[in-house]
Amino acid sequence: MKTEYKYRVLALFSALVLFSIAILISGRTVDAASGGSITGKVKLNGTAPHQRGIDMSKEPTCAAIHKDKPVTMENVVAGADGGLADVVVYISQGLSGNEGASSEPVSITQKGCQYIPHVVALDVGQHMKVINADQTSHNIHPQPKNNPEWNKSQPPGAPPFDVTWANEEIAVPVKCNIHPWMHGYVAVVKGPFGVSDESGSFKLQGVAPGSYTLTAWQETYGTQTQKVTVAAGKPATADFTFTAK
Amino acid sequence: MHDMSHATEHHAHTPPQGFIRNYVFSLDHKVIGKQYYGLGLVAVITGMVLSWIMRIHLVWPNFAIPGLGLLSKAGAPGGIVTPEYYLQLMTMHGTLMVFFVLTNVPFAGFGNYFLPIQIGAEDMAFPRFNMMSFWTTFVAFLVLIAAFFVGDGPPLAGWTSYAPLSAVGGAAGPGEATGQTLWAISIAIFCIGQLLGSLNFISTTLDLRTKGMTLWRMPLSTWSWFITSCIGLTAFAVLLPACILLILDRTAGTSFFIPSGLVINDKLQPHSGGSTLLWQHLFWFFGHPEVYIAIVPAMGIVSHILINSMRRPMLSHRVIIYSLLAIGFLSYMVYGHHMFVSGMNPFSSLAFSFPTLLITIPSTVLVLIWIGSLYGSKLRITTASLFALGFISMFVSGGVSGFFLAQPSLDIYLHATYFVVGHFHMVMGVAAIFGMFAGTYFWFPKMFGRMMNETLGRVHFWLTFVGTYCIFMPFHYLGLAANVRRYSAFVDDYLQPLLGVHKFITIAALFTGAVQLIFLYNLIHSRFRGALAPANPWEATSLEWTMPSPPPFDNFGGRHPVVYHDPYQYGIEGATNDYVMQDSPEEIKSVRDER
Amino acid sequence: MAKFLAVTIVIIAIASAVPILRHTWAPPQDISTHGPLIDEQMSDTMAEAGISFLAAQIILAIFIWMFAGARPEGKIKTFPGGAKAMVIASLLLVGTEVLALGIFGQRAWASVYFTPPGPNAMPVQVQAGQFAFYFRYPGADGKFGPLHPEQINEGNQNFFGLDTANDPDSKDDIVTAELAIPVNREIHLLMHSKDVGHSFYVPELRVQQDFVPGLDVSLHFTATKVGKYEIVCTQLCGLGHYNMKAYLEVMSPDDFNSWLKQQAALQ
Amino acid sequence: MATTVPEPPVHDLPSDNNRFPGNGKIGHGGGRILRPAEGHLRAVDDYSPSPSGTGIWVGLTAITMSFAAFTSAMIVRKGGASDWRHFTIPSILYLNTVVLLVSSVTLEVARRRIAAFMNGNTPRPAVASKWLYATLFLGLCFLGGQYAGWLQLKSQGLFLATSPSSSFFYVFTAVHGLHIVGGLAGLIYVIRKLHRLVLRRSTLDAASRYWHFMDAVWVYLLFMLWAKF
Repeated sequence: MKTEYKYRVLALFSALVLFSIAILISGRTVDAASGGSITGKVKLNGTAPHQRGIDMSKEPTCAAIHKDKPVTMENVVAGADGGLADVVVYISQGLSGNEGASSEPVSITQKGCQYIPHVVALDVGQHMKVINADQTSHNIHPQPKNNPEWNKSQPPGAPPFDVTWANEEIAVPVKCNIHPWMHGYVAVVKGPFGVSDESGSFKLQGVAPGSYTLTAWQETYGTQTQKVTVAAGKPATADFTFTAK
Repeated sequence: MHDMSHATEHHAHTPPQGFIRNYVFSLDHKVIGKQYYGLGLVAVITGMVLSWIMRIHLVWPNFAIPGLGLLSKAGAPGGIVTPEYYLQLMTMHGTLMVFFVLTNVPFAGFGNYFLPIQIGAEDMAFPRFNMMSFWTTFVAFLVLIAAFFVGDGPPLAGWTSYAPLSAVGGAAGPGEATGQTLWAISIAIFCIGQLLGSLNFISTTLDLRTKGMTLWRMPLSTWSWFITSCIGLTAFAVLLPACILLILDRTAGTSFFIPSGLVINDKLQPHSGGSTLLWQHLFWFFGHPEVYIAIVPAMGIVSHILINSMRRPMLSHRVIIYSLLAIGFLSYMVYGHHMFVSGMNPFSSLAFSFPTLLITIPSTVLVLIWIGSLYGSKLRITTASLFALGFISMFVSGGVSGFFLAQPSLDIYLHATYFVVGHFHMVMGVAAIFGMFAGTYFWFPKMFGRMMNETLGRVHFWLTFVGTYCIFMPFHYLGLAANVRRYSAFVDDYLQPLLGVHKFITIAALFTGAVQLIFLYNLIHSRFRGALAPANPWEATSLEWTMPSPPPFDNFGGRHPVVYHDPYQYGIEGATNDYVMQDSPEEIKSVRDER
Repeated sequence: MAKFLAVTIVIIAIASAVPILRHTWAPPQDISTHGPLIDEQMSDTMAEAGISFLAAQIILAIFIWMFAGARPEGKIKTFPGGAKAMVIASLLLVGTEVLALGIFGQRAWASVYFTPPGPNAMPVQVQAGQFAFYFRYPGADGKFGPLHPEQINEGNQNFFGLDTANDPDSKDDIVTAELAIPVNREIHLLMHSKDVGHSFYVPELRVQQDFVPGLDVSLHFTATKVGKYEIVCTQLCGLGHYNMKAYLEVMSPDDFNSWLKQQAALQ
Repeated sequence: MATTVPEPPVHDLPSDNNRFPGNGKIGHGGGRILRPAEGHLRAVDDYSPSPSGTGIWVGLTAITMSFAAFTSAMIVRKGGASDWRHFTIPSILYLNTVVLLVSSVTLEVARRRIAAFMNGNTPRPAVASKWLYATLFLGLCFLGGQYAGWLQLKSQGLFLATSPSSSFFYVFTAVHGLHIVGGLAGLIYVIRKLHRLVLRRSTLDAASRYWHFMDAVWVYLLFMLWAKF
């Protein structure tokens, strides 16, 4: 009897220790595990508007990279099956407000005188690495409304630098004055977010159970919202369709 | 204005007591002169270090400059200069050099110290204005330097600060926010200081000359300071309003220089109707005379020293003065040659081209008289005279390139290339600095009572003379090959073959800059350890050499010297010495000045 | 010491002149119709300035060599003619030189600025902005559509602020990032700046003209040689100034026409 | 460094003689007035005059240049753009102009009285200071009036940045006002010196020249703002 009691206490204690360690280590992953995710597809109804070609002759090193495949604008990037890329999907209402920023940095790379990716989404306070992979100087010039504006050069070969954003803003236009065609967005959101890929698919992870308003933002077509309810441990789905003007 | 009548009231004949009154807020023109010189020295060292950073960046763009990253994290991350920081350093280099070195040292520095002495006065006409003039300039300097430490760093628009780049504010990119505002404020303050200074110089020259000191009997250095102050009075009086309007455009939303319909970063600017050429006109109305503010005192100083070294007066004292006057007068009529391709009426370009070519005549007269006077002289070689001769050589080299730039048709090709950079660095930068060096080696014994080391001085001269030619001659070649100035990197295909020349220039610049340490050492060492200087070490004639070295507080000990002769009575036949001092009542046979 | 200085000055003077005489760093070959006048003016000026430069430096050196050092027995001599000779010499030498350069030089200037573009000149609009040039061809209708600065949007490649939806003249306008021109045809360049001051400089064309914000400036020239050249900005315009450039392609008329068609398709 | 002991100052005219009424030697004639420099091309033979006489002209030259720059900027700006909107000058400015002109008259009265006293023609300068106070008062009235003019303009919705004409209006009046403040400081200085009986003629002359000049500048500026050319 006595030994049995001893073992039970030990087992309980070990379980407690393990549990606290798990909490300490994984932080919000516990939340995510208990929460669910939202997946879906963004589609474009109709044909995408004509995307003008970009003439990079001013910057021969960049022009050489795109010699075989001419570059066009990326204001509306539609996939073959009508999927719409570069749409930021985020939760605009219903968050508890306790969501911490991910510690994983996102990055924006200047390559071939384009921003890769064209649209970057990240959390308030999340780190963003700015990388110059080109053989030329770029200046990164975001023009936010809710965050401080800055404008910084990055010579070729300079190390990446790190940026964070203090306030939510969807979305901050980013440009390079040296290469005026360069154009991208940084969407600063709070809580889980997803960006659609070429096929239009997106996924928001770590959404705690509850009902939310989901917003999809596209740089040309603006925003769409819909309500979605996430049950514990079960992925919710939400699809968006933008209509070409 | 209410201070004017203080002139004589404050002429106590005992020096003021206490460190602050003696050395900081001193009313003594000699202390103020040294203060200007010291400020110029700080500015020139800063400016030179900036030029090193720029030169290094141009040829080794990936070289991390130690410590620079600490000064500006954004501008030079890890010590690597960004394009905007290059332009910011360039702007600061230009502003520091033009305003705080070329204006301060030969004119305000030496002028303050020696103008009253050379005309036999106890002090300047308005000693309080004089003190205010220096301290305003000092505040202007602090405001400008503060730009290094504000938000997005120092101004970027160049020392000419062309609107609208300089006027639209932070929207135009880094370096156009607080830094540029500080620039405009600093220059406005600087103008006030220079106006007070010029007022003083003119009044002093006209009113405080001692008995017998007619205008024609003033030494050439005094003449040059006097003419410079006349130029400065009118030039800075125009730059000041321009800066006020620029500050208002930047801070109060007015549109003096900002036209309508400007779109910056896809945003339509809220300004309307301003004229960008208006800034250029106002600026260059000041800007070109400013060139002569830098060079005329150097011409005067060099003439003064050369005469002493040649042991004979110039071929003509008066022709030199007339030439200086002509240069001063014409300097206002030529400013448009900076704007040949600016979109100004092409007829105006021709109208400005003619006086520009005309101004070469008095300049040539000066050069010919300097060289012609060497003929048959008994040239004594000292460090001071070496620099004076070097000045002539530099002035000729920098001057002939003026022939090209004075012609609108050639300016189409050469405008804004390194040819221009070479031209003005030689004729206004290096030549004026050679004037300063000559003045320093010549007058140091008088100012500090100790001799400078001649050997070090000569080493300094040789290395500097050859070094500056190595830097600035190739600039002209670059310009001929259409190398555009104010580029932080040379990415254009046609510029690639020129990179070697740039490397050569950078190495020469680093070398020549390092050579200046010899001068600095000589200056500091001689100040404390140099041999004691006699009253008249160079056997010179003008009034500054009639007093002990250094001069007592009230210059002539309360006595008013009486002047009997023209300033340069050298080579007197039959005299025990070959010279007669200005205040010597000795009757002399010949006045060698041909007039 | 003095002799050493004299020798140094002579060496520097000659060394400075050598690259000029050898044309080590010379202007690139001219490709314009007005350029020869400028080049001629340049070489005339170079000759006169060069002679003045060498003469002054060498005479300076000779006098330093000759007269340095105390000559206790010697008397002070005066240059024959004295100051009067100097003044007359400079008036004559420089005056005539200056007048000659001034008067003859105006021909080159006049050919650029005082002659209006011919009636057949091809109009091309160029807009300078931080930090690129963009060019606009009027298209088939020969008319430029109006500009709407408030509609400028570089993200949409609407660099000029054209309203192609509402302005019929703008519909066929062709906007390009490089300047292609037919050879031996006069070009009438209509220049304006979008933001701050810029400049249009093509060394080979012997053309340089500032853009004046708020003003429309025009320029005309004829290129005579097929090839690819660089257009660079020479007026400090901000951080990207050094990289503000575009290419000028001078083409045969046929090549130009097909290039224009190709560009029209890309709009 | 051995400094020589300065010799006692030997002025041909003791500097006290330049002041008035000094030690009570009223009516001592010529020595009290500053002698003009004897032609600028000749040497000053006896002693150096107080340079305020020259200084004020030199200063006025610089001020002239500044205002010339301001007004030519206005002409260029006016001619170069289509956005020039002419506005009616606030009526109080005309009143201010009269006030300023009258102040010149009062100052001139004061100056002549003091000059007459210095020449020994009148026994006491006491009344003169009243005229100086009147000038000071009128000067302050002018500044107040200018401020009222600004308020008037403001109530019409014309601010510094509203239109180029209002920009120039505010700049001109502000810069001129600052110069008037300088003039007032000069007047106060003159009054103080007068009370301490150490006023020098040249100081008074300089102050009054400056004041009259500012009058003229104001009339010129007003004309430039008023004219529709």
